[in-house]
Amino acid sequence: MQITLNGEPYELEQPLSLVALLDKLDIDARRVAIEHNLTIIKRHRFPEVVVGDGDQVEIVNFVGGG
Amino acid sequence: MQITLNGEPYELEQPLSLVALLDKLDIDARRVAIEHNLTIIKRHRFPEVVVGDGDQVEIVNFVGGG
Amino acid sequence: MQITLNGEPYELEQPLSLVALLDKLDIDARRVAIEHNLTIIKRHRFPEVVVGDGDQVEIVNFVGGG
Amino acid sequence: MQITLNGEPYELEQPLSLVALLDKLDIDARRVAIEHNLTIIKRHRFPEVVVGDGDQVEIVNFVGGG
Amino acid sequence: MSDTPFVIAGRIFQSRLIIGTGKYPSHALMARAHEASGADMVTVAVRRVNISDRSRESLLDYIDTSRMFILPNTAGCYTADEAIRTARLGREAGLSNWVKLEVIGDERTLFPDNEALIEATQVLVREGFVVLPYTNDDPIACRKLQDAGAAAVMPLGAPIGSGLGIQNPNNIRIIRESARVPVIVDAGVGTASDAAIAMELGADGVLMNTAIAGAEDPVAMATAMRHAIIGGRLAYLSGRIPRKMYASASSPVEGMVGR
Amino acid sequence: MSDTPFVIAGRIFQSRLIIGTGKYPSHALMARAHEASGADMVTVAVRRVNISDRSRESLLDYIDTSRMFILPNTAGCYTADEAIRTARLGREAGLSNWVKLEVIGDERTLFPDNEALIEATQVLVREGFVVLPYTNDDPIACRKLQDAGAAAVMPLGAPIGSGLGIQNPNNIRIIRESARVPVIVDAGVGTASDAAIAMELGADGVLMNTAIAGAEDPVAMATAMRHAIIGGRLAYLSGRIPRKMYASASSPVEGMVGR
Amino acid sequence: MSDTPFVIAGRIFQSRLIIGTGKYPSHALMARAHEASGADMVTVAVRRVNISDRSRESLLDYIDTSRMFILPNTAGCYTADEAIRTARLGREAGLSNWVKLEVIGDERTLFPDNEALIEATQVLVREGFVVLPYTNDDPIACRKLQDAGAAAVMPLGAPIGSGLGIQNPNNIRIIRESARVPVIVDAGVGTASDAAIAMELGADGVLMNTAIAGAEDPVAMATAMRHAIIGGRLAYLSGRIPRKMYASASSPVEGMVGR
Amino acid sequence: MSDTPFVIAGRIFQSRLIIGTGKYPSHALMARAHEASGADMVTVAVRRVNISDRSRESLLDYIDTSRMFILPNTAGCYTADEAIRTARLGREAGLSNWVKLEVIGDERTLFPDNEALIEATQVLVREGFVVLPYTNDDPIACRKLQDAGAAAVMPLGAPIGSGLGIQNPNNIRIIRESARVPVIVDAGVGTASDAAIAMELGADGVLMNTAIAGAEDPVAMATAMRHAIIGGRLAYLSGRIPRKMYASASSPVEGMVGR
Repeated sequence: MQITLNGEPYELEQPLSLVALLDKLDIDARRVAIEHNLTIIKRHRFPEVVVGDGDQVEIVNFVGGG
Repeated sequence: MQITLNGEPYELEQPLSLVALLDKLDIDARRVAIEHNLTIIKRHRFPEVVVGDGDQVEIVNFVGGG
Repeated sequence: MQITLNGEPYELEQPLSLVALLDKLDIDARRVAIEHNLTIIKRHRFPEVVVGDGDQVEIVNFVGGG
Repeated sequence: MQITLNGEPYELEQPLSLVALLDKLDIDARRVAIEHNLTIIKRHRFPEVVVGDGDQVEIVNFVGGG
Repeated sequence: MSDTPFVIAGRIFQSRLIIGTGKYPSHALMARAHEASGADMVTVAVRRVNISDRSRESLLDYIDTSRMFILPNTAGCYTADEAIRTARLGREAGLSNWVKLEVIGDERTLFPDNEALIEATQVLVREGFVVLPYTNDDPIACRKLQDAGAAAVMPLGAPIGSGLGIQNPNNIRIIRESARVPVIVDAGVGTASDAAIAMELGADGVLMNTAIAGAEDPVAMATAMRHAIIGGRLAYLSGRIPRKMYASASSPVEGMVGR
Repeated sequence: MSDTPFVIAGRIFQSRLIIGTGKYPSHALMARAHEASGADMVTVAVRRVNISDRSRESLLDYIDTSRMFILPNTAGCYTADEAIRTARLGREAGLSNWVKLEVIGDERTLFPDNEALIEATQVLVREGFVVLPYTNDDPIACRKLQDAGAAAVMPLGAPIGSGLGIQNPNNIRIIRESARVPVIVDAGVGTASDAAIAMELGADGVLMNTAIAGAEDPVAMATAMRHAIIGGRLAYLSGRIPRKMYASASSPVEGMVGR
Repeated sequence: MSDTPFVIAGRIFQSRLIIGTGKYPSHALMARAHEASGADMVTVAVRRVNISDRSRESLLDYIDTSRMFILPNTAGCYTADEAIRTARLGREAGLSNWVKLEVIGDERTLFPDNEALIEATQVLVREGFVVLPYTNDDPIACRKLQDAGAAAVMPLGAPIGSGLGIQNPNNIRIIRESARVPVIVDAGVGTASDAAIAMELGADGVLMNTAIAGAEDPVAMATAMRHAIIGGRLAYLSGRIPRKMYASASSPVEGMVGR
Repeated sequence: MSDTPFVIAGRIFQSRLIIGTGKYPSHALMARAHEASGADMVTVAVRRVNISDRSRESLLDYIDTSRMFILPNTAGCYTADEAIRTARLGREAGLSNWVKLEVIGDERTLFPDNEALIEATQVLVREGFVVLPYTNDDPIACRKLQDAGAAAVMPLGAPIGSGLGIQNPNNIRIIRESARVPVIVDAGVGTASDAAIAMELGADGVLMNTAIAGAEDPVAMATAMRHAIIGGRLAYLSGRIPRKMYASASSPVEGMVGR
């Protein structure tokens, strides 16, 4: 199955919770915000929200800016 | 009967065409534009458009401006 | 006898040393500079230099300036 | 014999009047000013003033400037 | 030096100077200033006829409409609706469908309300008006006015009547670089050099009223402005020398006597 | 508006623009720029005749001396003696006793050495010269030059050839207020508005070379400068409007429709 | 001299200097510049996590969030929707509901699209955001943003990263006079005096990034800016002397020796 | 950022700000302003003791001479002789051989008479004085003063007490580039940013009196100036960003959400 992650196609063996996805991606959950199919997901809901085939996921964090 | 002419109350004995009104006011029709009850009246229609009791008439012309 | 003190005529009973003059004027010697007949007098010579009739004396100090 | 003409050495067979010199140099006398041994020579004296060995001659004219 | 003609909405103007008709000591003096300025377009305001006092002579008696194009404005309007209504009346009172569109946003600065201005521009363009909007020196607002169909954009140089000159030359330059319609600096000019600077920045024209009407000698100032506009435009086209931090001699450095 | 004539040492000039003859792409182009500028005084440098190469045509072949007054300069001189010597040669080469006096103090800025300048002015005035000294924008130096007999004072606007424009307008204004002789802004002008600003400050004239000769189109820039000088002068005489921090409407505030 | 505290949306800031986190040679150098600046609010951008390369260390590792308040921005957004979406993500990524709202209207100038900016401000304010919009120096746009609920208005001094300084001081002054919320000059500062000038015009604060991050020595420039902001603010509060056209002696004129 | 110490004639000063003692509402307020400024050198004038009224307290009672170096001036002198005479008296009244040398050329502008100034400098240097001459922004005059032995050159930024700020930044920059002695901008500063600009141009120090003494709150303005001098100096040393005509983003352009 395939999702769109930050605008790029990304392969998954099976559906994953956001926590699991972040874990797989080695991303610290406390530093990011996630949009799942255009809906922003509160951090406390990362364990329960599951990403499946065709989903769009945006994972953002803070970078240097003015 | 009374009309509102350029924002001020104005007395008329009887209904008048715009041409007659301008004539009465000693105003050169070629130099003004007229709004009758919020509708702009083309100059060629001044003879046929009649002003009656309670009507609102705006008669404007050009003055110095920047 | 009369001297010119800071541009103004000034009466003296008799010749005076600069020290005596400053004393008479109630001026602290440590804070002023003195020009006697266009010659600047070092402070240590105030006791020995005597002001006589017709002499010109300038006594200056520091005032606010930019 | 040699003169210094505008700062450069210049050979002459024999002494020449300024008129002759200008002629030899193909210079229009009406357009230049001449300094002969640091003395400015009026134009009317060009025929009589003679340049000899070791003399310094400056011939100047107008050029573009601001 | 051949310049491109000054064209707005297909109409060619001989002068790049557009002037007003307000605040002159007298109509007669205004007429002489107009003559001296060389302008062939003047702005006028649309106001109620004074019913009680008909004595006052008409402004138009003092404008040679055979050579002067009349540009009615919507000065004093604070909403799109007011401006649209005034523009329509101006079209009837005059003989053209042109309008200098003003929608004021603030009484003290007389700066434009760009949102309302864009909205009014869209409406009037649809009605067939040739719209020349007075705006501020905002390149984005100018682009939107252009997209809304404005025949030209007229950014201000400084507040109306302030005489402060071009406050933000960089913005005028940027607006000129990106605009596809004529750019006319409207308002803020105080003296001749201000007008020249506007033209040197690339403005296609300058519109002014107070600088001339309010001068001690309006006729002389009108003449001054005529020259400043021509001079500034030519300087813009001539390719000025670059600015240098140090000097460079204008006379030859060689050939000095006695060296 | 009647202006006082532009008079230096009793001689009346039609134009308040004085231009140079240096750095033009060609003599022919220079002649056309001179024509376009309207100037009736031009500056020239005094240099050694090129002995080795007589081919070069003479500058004077391209100056209509019937309408152009020739003002020899002492450009490039770094001492009073050099300048005096050059001035004397210039007098012989030309037909007048006028000189644009330059005594340069520094190669990079070409700023004047005022001490030497004043000294040379005194000597040359005694010799009957009409001296127009190029100085900096120092009111005290200008007063001393005037006291030394200078026929005019010519403060710089910016370094020669820099095109930076008037760097210190306040000084030019002050010099004009206190001088009894004509004040001619010499050097620093880069474009038309710079010249207009100089005139608006009260300068009696402006002298420039590089701004015209170095422009991509010298003839067009010469025309631009002619207009800028006239416009700036008229603006100075016209009594400009005061600068205001806020706006003041140029159209009537009463008589609005629907109020 | 006791100053009023610098308060935005009820939050007190110790420093009137707000700085960015972009374009530094290294995170370590940024941290030292932040320390030197004395600022207690920094802006950050919201961007996609780099999935392929997880090596890059996190910006937040170099910001002492115990003393620095984090202000996420919507830089790079060209529509109200993009900006709103980015603001919401920033709120989740961070710990506050503050946003520096940018809706860019043009790539070359990075000037704001005020219409879209006002619209986005209304939406975000309704959602409980504390909105600090980056706008241009238009008093009318600033008033509308304030009316839309902006917690402060942030007019630009010059284009982002241009270092041109305050291009239109008069507008900043006018905005400050009429605004009821803090006015923060955002963008355009190039050096210390630019920041001082902004404060002397009455700005409540200044936001900058490139002027510090892009300097040869960011830490030293950050220190310079800290002093400039304090100095400029104090000068604004101190009641500066009026400008005079002429001199007035600072030493007594009487009591001269030998007169 | 380590700066070179501020050294004049071998003496190190902690502050690059030098301030005056004239025109304060009271001696007590002056003392507090001095304290706030951080300056360690103050200028004083030399005047006749008031014989008739001995009540007036002495200026020196309000200057902590343990930390403040006293610099007597020759303000008000119009000839070299007057200035030399006053300098000699100042040396006797004080404890040092330093003098701020002024030879005024004109009452209205208080601009220097450079010829007389150079002459007086030569005489006083021969007599062992450390001479700090107040001059105008003329690089040539500054070079001559340096050659005459001046320990520093002090070009004016604008007329004394005018508060106009640096009128000709280009000249100050040029003077700094060519001088081998410290360059101290003396006179003309009106507010903090003026002082910062002077330092950013490369000035080694700034001398001011009226800007502080004449402010509504001299103590606050003195503090403002202390910060402005430090900030301006650091900015000069930090390598400011270049000025650009257009914007350059300070946040990354890639990584936008939803693109």
